Amino acid sequence: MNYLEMKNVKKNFGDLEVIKDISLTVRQGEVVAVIGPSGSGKSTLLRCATLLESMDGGELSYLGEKAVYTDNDGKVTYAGADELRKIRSNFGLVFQNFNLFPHFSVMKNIMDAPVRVQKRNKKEVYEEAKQLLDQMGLSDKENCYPYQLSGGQQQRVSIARALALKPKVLFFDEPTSALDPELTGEILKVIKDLAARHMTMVIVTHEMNFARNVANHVVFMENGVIVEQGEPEVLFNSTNPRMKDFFGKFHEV
Amino acid sequence: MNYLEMKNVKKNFGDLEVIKDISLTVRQGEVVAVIGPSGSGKSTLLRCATLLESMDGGELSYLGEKAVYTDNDGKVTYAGADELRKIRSNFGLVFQNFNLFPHFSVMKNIMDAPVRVQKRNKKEVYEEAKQLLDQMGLSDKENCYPYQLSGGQQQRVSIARALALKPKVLFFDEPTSALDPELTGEILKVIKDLAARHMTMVIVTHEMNFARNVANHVVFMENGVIVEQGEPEVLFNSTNPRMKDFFGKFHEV
Amino acid sequence: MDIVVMLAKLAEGMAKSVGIFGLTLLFSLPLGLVVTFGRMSKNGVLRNITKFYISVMRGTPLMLQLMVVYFGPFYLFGMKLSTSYRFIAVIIGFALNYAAYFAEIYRSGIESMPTGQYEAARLLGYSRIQCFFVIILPQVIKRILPSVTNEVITLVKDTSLAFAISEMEMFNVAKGLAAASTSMVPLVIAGVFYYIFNFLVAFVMEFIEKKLNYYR
Amino acid sequence: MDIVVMLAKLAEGMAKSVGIFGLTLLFSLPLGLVVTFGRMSKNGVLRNITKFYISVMRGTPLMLQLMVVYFGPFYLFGMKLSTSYRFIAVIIGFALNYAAYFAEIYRSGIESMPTGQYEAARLLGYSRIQCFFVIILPQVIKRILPSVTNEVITLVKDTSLAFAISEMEMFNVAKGLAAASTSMVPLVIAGVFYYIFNFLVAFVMEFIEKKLNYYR
Amino acid sequence: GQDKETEKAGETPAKTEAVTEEAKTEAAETEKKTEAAETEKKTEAAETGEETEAGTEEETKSDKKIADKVIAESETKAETGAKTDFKVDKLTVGFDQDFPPMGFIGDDGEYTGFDLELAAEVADRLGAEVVYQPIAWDMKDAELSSGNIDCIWNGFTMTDREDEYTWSEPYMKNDQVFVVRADSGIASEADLAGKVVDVQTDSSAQRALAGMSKLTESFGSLNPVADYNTAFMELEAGAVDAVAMDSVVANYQIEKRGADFNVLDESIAAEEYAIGFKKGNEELRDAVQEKLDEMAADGTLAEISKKWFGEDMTILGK
Ligand SMILES: Nc1ncnc2c1ncn2[C@@H]1O[C@H](COP(=O)(O)OP(=O)(O)OP(=O)(O)O)[C@@H](O)[C@H]1O
Ligand SMILES: Nc1ncnc2c1ncn2[C@@H]1O[C@H](COP(=O)(O)OP(=O)(O)OP(=O)(O)O)[C@@H](O)[C@H]1O
Ligand SMILES: [Mg+2]
Ligand SMILES: [Mg+2]
Repeated sequence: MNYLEMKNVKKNFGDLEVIKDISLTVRQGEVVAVIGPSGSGKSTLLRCATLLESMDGGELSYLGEKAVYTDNDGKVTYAGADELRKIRSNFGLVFQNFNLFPHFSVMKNIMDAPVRVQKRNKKEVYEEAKQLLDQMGLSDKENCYPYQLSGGQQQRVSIARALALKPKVLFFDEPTSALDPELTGEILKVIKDLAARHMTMVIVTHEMNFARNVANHVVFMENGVIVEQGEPEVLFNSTNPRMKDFFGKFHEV
Repeated sequence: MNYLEMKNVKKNFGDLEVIKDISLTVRQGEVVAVIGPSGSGKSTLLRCATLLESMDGGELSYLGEKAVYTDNDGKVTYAGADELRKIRSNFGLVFQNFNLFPHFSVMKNIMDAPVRVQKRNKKEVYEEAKQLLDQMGLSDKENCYPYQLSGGQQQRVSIARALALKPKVLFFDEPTSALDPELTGEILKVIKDLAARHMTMVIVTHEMNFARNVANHVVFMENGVIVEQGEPEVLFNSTNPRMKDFFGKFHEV
Repeated sequence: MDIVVMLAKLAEGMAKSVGIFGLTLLFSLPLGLVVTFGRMSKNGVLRNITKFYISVMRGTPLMLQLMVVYFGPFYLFGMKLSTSYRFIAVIIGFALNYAAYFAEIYRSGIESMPTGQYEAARLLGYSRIQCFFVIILPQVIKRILPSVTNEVITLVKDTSLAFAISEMEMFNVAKGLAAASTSMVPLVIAGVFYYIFNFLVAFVMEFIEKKLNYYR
Repeated sequence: MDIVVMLAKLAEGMAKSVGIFGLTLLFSLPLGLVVTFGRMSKNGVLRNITKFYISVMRGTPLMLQLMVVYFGPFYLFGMKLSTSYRFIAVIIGFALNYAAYFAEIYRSGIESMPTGQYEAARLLGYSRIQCFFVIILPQVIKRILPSVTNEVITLVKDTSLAFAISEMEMFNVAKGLAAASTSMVPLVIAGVFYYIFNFLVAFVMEFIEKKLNYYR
Repeated sequence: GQDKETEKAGETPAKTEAVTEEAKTEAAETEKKTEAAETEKKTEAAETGEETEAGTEEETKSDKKIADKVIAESETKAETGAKTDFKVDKLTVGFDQDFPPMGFIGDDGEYTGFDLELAAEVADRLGAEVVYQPIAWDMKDAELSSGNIDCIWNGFTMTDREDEYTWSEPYMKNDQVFVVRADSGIASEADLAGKVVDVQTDSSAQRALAGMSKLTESFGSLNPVADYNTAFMELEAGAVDAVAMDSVVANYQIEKRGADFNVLDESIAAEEYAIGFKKGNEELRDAVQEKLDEMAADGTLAEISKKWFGEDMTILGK
């Protein structure tokens, strides 16, 4: 089943066309890695998919339900507020700089949205949250505040927070780029675990090796278009000169 | 001639003995590199030598003139204010983070101290400053303000500022660690040039290759003592296990 | 005049001053929030009106504002005033004035919040109102507390301005006592009272600041 | 009352207010620097005295301070006052009060300066005094300008407090006119005057801020 | 009169209330009204805790007396024949608290003073509660016309202000005089040339001086000040050379301060004190005037005057 479908998505910032006609499908259980040079529009694509940025054209749907569509006149229509709310519950996003709520304890960060927004039973949510923290190796941190955690621990809490809402698709925007190499490993391991549990994920990353090892599908973007996409092995051995150049740079560092 | 002589220098911060009985001699025209792990007391040694930090014991002299000495009772005595002022004019220090005066133009940064402090002729100083800027490859920046320069350019201005006072000894405390690799190259080249002109220099650095290639004398510090010192080739091939360990780490990175 | 009588009188004035202080905070703190909403509204007319309101409140002396609030209803609309209106006018005048100051403080706090917090809240499904009151406001309060403290301490002294419309707060009482006893002692005692009042307020604010230090 | 007469009278008051404003700045800005030196002095006694001075100036109403400055010399020391002393007392009171505020602003600015600037200056041979006036102070001024602007704008309105010792500045004139003409027009005009005055001051301060933006 | 009664019961802070004509003629009605007044008094007493049961009782009696007297008078006085009774619950007296001995803070911390004591006695006889409202003197017109106070009773000069207020009969004579320090060597108005003179803003002295441009032009300067206390402090401290003010107040201040001040013999203006009511508020004026006359007749006025000034300085009924 197609969990996420984007069709002919366009996004401009003023005169700057940042996303030019991109189509992308993510199926259930798939792990998609989005790579590409800086400024190519990866983050913007993710922000359009998560409805943080309004689109200037194209279609966006989750599990077959249309969140955005464009009619023949080019008029972009968003679904109603109620429908959007429902659609939003289908996905979660893990930010590059975590964006935990600093005034909430770790536990409250995870529990607040399920309880307050989804109006779920507090006790039940608590049990699940404990399990999630366990899974993230943070069982002893439930009463800590974010400032008391290392960057890697904060990122794991933010993953747990997103998972607590039981999203169908989880997006990551460079989840490790605010971390030093040691902490990076922690997060990549967590994402690998999630992949093993068949979580559907879209990951923007600069970690080529990780993309290669974990993703089922890799998308290479440049200047607002998808240059090439496919299985990792195919892509990483592409003969496209632009891509060879790109990978070359990474090997150098 | 001994430009700098430190004998049995001691420095504590509260209970922490940061410098324990260090003696070091720098001869005219010599380039000394000070290396060692973080926290070993390299910066503190430099700050003692440049009178930024008061010493708790030992002797310090420039060109045979005593700035600090300790009598048999362990009482540390500093030279009088006038004498210290004279001694201070013997050395300059280039800071890790430049410490340029942001409200002065590049030219004023260089000229102000010679004119205001040394009361030298303005025109003459201007000519010399122009020459220094030329030498640093910054002839077109004389009217810029520090914020308009890159880190490497700022560091070169700060070197020129120190040189404008015609010091006998120039100290550097990790002059490149606030710079990215590309800019680091610029500064190391400038220091190499100075070495070629037989400038007497003491350089705290983490750039092992640079220490090896430019210094006549390398000092390896750890825990507030000099573990070993000598010619670079001797030192870098030392059999001391601690040093082997240290160099090993650097090769890894 | 007996010093005890003097102190008792001043204490009465002090009570009035404390009343003005407390009621002003009670009304201006929430009112300031409303003004901030106006100031940050997407509606240009509303935004400009609040902007003007704030600039007038901050650009003219509070004493003048008090007089306008007090006598305005009569001079402008011919309304009869009642005795109890004097104190009400003081509170209205102070609350309107301080709301403007607090509004600007709130705004600076809200604008200093990283957008990431809003975006995270949106992603997690919080409604706009939930997001503001649950996620943003508590953090804003912590951020603006030092500025609020400054303003609150200024308010302690500003209560003395109520004497411009003959409210019998401490400063006015001290003046009257000075006249009756033909000495400066009441003024000096009033000064000490203000000083202590301020000290207590600073102490309380510091306590609140410490309380909020459970997170960073 | 003729509006022209009214305006002429108010303009006179305005001139007085502007005079108080200008002279207060003239004296309090340097005086504040001296107070800062005391506040940051290594001498504990001096430091504590200045600390207390600052807290009293900031902790008690300016109106009270004005009265003490005006009548204090006579009632406390039996000194005979001269007529011209009223205005002098206003200026002394304002300057002493504002010096305390400016001192704290200076101090925050000086303390925010990175030690590297001092160390670089020391290495280059600047004397302590040269270092402070040539290297540190110019940078401090830029840093504190926004806070100074706030304080200066407060001063515009605070000039109205001079009426506490019957100085005929604008607010007092407006009150008198309002009483004589039994209307609120003079008060409103005074409000407009203050508003414009403030506007001009804000404009000038912004200009200075821009001027200092040649470096960062 | 139905709605009027309910208004009273609702405790609206009404100050003056005209009562319908039928009410005045019948004794039974008067009885009822005093009862109403009594219950109201009680509720107010409960609020302020100032008045005792006994006091209320007495007031009720005096209220009856008023009613009787009004009836008697309404027969004799032709011009006021139409309205004879008038009910006051509360008499709010506006005064300048920096103006001893007319109104100021007494040694016990309560407001006191000659005028305030008079006002209290009058209110007492009217069966009304007296409320002392200190005001900023230069705001007295606004306070009066906006209804915050019922009258200005504070050594308030009637002379030259006749048309601006509804006045009671003048009850006291006063001169506007110059007060100087005894050691200043100033003995006459001529000596004031080049000197600095204080005058209270919006005071009658200021008014009087405004018409004497020849004299004022000879001064070094004429300083308006906000209150007499400031003026006296300035005089004492030497900041000014003379204060133009009411002789009644000047004499009291001189005695109280025990300082060496002189009052110049030449008076600026002779004038009379009276009670100022809002223009057109004749009902209240009449009610107050009546009680004052009564007090003049039974010697209360002279008694109070002696208490404050050592002699009877009042002129009412003489
Ligand atoms: N809010 C915005 N307003 C204007 N331009 C924007 C905005 N956000 C992004 N851009 C521009 O859009 C382009 C794509 O930005 P985007 O952040 O999507 O790139 P990216 O691929 O995520 O890069 P990186 O790897 O550096 O994160 C860039 O040129 C950027 O400057
Ligand atoms: N001002 C100070 N007060 C207290 N301790 C200090 C101070 N300055 C330095 N130290 C301590 O002295 C020790 C040596 O510090 P120093 O900065 O000299 O090391 P370093 O060799 O320069 O290290 P790095 O390579 O990280 O710069 C450290 O343990 C440091 O924490
Ligand atoms: Mg990005
Ligand atoms: Mg160091």
